[in-house]
Amino acid sequence: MGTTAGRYRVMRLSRRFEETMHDQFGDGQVPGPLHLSIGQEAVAVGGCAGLRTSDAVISTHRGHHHCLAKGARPDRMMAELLGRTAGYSGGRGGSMHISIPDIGLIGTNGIVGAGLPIATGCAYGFQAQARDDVAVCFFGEGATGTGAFYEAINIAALWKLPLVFVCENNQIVELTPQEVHVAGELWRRGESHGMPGVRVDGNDVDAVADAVGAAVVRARAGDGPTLVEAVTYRWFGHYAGDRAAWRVEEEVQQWRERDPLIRTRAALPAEQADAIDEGIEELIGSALAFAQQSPVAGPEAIFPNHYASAS
Amino acid sequence: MGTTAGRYRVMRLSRRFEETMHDQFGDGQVPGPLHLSIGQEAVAVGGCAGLRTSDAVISTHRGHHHCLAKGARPDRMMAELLGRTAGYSGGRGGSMHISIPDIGLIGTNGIVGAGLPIATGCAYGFQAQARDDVAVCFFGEGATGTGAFYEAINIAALWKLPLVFVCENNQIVELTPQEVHVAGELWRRGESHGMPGVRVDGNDVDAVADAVGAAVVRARAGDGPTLVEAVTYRWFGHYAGDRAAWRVEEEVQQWRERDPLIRTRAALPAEQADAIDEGIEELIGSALAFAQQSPVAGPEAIFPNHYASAS
Amino acid sequence: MTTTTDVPTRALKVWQGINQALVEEMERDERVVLVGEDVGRPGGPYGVTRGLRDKFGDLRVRDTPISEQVLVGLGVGGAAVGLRPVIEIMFFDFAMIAMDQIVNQAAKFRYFSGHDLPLVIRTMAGAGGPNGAQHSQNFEAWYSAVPGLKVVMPSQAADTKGLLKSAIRDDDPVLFIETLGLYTTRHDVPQVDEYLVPIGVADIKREGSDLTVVATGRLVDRSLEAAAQLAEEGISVEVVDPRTLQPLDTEAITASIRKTGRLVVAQEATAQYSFASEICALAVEECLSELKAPPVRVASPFVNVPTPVPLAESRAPGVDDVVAAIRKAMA
Amino acid sequence: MTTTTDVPTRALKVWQGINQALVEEMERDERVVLVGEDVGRPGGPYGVTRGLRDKFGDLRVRDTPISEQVLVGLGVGGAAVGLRPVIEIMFFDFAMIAMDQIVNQAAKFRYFSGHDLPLVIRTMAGAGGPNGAQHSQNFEAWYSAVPGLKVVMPSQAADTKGLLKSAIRDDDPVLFIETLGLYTTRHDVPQVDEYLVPIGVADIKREGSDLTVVATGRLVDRSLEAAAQLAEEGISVEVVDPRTLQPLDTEAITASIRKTGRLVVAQEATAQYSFASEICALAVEECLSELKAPPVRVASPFVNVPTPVPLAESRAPGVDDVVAAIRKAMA
Ligand SMILES: Cc1ncc(C[n+]2csc(CCOP(=O)(O)OP(=O)(O)O)c2C)c(N)n1
Ligand SMILES: Cc1ncc(C[n+]2csc(CCOP(=O)(O)OP(=O)(O)O)c2C)c(N)n1
Ligand SMILES: [Mg+2]
Ligand SMILES: [Mg+2]
Repeated sequence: MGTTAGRYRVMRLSRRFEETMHDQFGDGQVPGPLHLSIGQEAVAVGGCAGLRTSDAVISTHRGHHHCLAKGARPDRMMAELLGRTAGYSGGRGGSMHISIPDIGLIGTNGIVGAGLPIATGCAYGFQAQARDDVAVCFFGEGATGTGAFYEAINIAALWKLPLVFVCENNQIVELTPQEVHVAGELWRRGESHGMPGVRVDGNDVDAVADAVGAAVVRARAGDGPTLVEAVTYRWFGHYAGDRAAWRVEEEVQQWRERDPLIRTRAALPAEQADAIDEGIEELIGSALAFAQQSPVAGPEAIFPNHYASAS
Repeated sequence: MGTTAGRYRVMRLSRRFEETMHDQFGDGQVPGPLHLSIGQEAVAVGGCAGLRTSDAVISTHRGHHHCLAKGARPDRMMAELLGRTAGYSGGRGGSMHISIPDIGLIGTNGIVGAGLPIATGCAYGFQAQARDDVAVCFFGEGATGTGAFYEAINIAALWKLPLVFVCENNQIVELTPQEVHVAGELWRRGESHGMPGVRVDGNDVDAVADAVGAAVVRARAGDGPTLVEAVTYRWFGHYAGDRAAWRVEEEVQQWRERDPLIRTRAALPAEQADAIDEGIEELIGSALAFAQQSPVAGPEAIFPNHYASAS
Repeated sequence: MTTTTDVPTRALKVWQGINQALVEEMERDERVVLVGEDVGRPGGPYGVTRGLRDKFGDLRVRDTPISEQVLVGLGVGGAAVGLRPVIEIMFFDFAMIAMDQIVNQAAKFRYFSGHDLPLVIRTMAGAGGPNGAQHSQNFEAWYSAVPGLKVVMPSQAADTKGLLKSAIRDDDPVLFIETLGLYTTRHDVPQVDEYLVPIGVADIKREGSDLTVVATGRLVDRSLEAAAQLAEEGISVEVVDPRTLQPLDTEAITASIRKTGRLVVAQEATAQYSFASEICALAVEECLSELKAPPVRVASPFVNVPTPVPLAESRAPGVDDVVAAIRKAMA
Repeated sequence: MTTTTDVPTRALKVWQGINQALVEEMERDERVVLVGEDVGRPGGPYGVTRGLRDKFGDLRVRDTPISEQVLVGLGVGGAAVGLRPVIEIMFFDFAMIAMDQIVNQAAKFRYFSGHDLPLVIRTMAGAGGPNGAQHSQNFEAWYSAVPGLKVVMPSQAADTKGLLKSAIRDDDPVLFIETLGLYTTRHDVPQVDEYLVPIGVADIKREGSDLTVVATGRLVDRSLEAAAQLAEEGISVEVVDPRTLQPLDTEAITASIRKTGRLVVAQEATAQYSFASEICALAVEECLSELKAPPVRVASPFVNVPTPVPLAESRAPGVDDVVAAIRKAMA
């Protein structure tokens, strides 16, 4: 994803993936919660631009874009969201429990803040095994209310862990605005721990890629963690079905105009962009077909995979 | 405790209280753990100098000095530490569980970091009741490893709570030095939340009183919380009985020379200081006698006070 | 059975019972405050607290950051200085994050200080929505094992309202477990000025003579339905709702078991190391000679809660499971 | 009974068994790391991990800040990327602070990913020092109710060593509960190259025919002593140590209960909603017709653990309490 085309491609994939799932949700086909990241794609795609498969990404309850940017298969993701046996968790987990360690996608998570200790563990694991891999931890600004965040930055700074903290500030925390949750400036919260911090435009995929990329290089070199605040906006409600009626429509409209996809697309020759879009439509179409052809997970799907021996 | 004499008196009381308990420990008379704060008295005494009874103090596992500075009776404290029924908890709690809400001493605590959420609650309680009381939360630098600390400063800053955070940095955390625990500079950890921070010489009772006092005035006026780092030193091991053999003797010696009591005593006319010392000896003597005359708490002491109805 | 025959009643959804209790107690006593994530402006993720912020202002109905440890700390410290806080932990699963504050701080406060700690922690347990393995768990037995804590887990709307009011008036910390799967279920609620249900008292929801079902949460209504079905076959089932798990009304429960000689325990939690285990232990310790058949636990299988509602519902015990257990115990 | 007759043994203190297991496994497999508060330079607050940092360096034996949530997270994340971490939570009580990481993260990892999570969380439970109400609790039943987690609670030194080695080799998260009150107790430990005790298998510590005592932690040795005393009166007591609480060896336990027809469960935890409840429930569900008398729970009273050692010891059940319970069940 070093090229503009590559970045646009994954953003477009994420966008169309979620729009498709949103439609499916409307049709009653998504048996779990659906937290849309539409509008925030640049954070995930820019954040993963400098990563390789063996690096780790730790995601949140709102994580489709992170998963796809780290290389998850859209067909199996769709199957999971639609509750099908071909899904990454056999259809029983839904979007908050996607975990694909083989591609370095440690997991989405239903517990706000819980990814931060785990990310610290991944980074420690790399360090202890003398691997030059890096962990990138995505989290919302709401997660900065949890103590886990600070325990993580303190240890990461102390141990110079290969870890990049990417705070995806979409300015909304479930049903209340950021102001209810965050005192002061987020990007500065590592400073007093001796950790560099930076704020970037989270709707500019190249800016995110540059900032996180530099932090990744630094981390890989053994120079420790960085905190990146990417400022963006959530277009939809907390979950599909939440109308977020309390929001000011003009604000939403302003941010829609700052759509990260439009920007990036504009930097491409129109033909190339069209070709990408077409390719994505095909991919989405066949992914949906794959998912829909997979059987709905039945009651027996809840039993396996509790213990190694019984798996 | 606005005067030098008053401050010296309480520091002396705390010092002699602990020395006496340390002797009793040596004689096998203290049936619980004993975490000595000797060398750190100025933090507690300076920290409580601007407080009134209705203000709240939240303490730690190492809290004798906080308790005495907030007005706890040395005789009942001793009784508690000696496991006697006249103790504040009937002799069953020991020094990590002293809680005297009537004088605003909310409690010492066996769980590192656990006082911080409670202190936030006290401050919220004052605010919600429109009382102009203030909470002062003492905690060790070790507690800055816990997430609870940051949850607390975030909410305190957001809500402008009447709360002063006093980090008693004695440079040692149980059995490992501060460097194992703290990345960067402690006093700056509130900055990014918009909270003022200040570092003071924790062995200078007037400096502590000035810094915390200013923060208390600010908090009482409704202008929100402050973080104060008071740099001091723990003369003894983690608990009585721990020889702390791994410490560099010269370092301990240097700090003993910076004894906060010597400084403050030197600022008093010798006669006045001698008179204070004598008064304290008497107080300690009668407190010990009081404690020793109280019956040892027997097995039945463990039963009361679990529920209101059964108390 | 709570006799409500003389009093006018109104059918309320369980969530409405909660909302009414909060409004009434906050009107009665200004020391009562409500603190939690999204409880204020949004009125709670399931709308349970709607209207409260407008009524009582944002100092008494307070939206917090995602800081569960401090959330409970706000209750502990607030109660220590004179408030009577009601703290909402959105999902019961999240209470784990604040467990030190609940178990080591709130529950032990009186033991050391001798002082009241009037604190209610409300939370929402169990499956019932497409929330998945980290938002649907039933760990009521954990908290019921803690000296100093009271644990209330009502099922029907009237009990929910009356017990929440009692919990708010109680001088000890009370964990008040609401059942998500019941929020929109309706039951009759007496319309009296002061409808209080005492903590620590079980309720016989249906009298019977052949077998006792002790049930909690969603399994109360399901057990009542099972009892109704089996009545047609001439099997007389008594349904006991303990309503409070700590302190447990052991007398009412053992009296029923002694009377019927047969026991089924029905709950949404998994069976091992659970509420149902405790009731079985009580039965065998206290009523061995009266037991005519082995007790049967009706519980969820020992697996995680899946996200899709149909799967989650297939995991939770239903009316049929209760019926089958009763038949087994009657055999 | 583990037959150790053919193998040379050495009397080791329980803590030495732990230390040996750690050394052996860290020598065998360099993916094994030890992480915790004061585990390194100081060798642990009770000296259990002494010598390890010098042997294995400070990347593999790592002192951490007081950050229990991240501590367990280091284990979860570390295991997810190839380590086999052993995490030390100093006192069992502190595990509450990390409970979300244990229950919602570690225990559910395989359920969603299908991947191994070889993680051991070692901790120290119970009274035994002057540590008080927040450092002495026995909440093993809580964790035993969690699908995806294994819970091991050994008593004697040999089991402790052999089970810790097995736990480290296990591909699931294991909560390994050590008993503070046993650290300096000596037992014979077989001196063989690979001394492994399997997880999930109970051990008959003493055979008998009149009554079964199922005991954990400090109550194992105390029950053995009670059994020895009563043997002089002709009462033949069988002592079963489950060693693992999840998965529980229900077959071994019910077989013993069926054989003797009488049951005492002895533990340091309080009785309600505990391990003992589960064993009583198992007994009545599976062995009702064989039960000759009501089972008796020997447990601590439902009160906090006081700080002074004599009071804490008066609270914990002793040999006399086990003897009295056996007599009661034999009456
Ligand atoms: C510990 C915890 N508390 C509360 C919740 C409920 N909850 C789910 S998402 C959410 C808001 C998260 O906001 P943010 O971190 O900003 O992420 P965003 O939804 O904006 O992407 C909350 C409060 C939770 N899942 N976990
Ligand atoms: C949550 C928790 N983790 C670990 C401990 C064990 N412990 C007791 S005191 C202590 C060190 C505290 O250091 P600091 O906060 O600097 O206070 P000091 O002892 O120096 O006064 C530790 C780790 C504890 N009591 N609580
Ligand atoms: Mg957000
Ligand atoms: Mg310290």
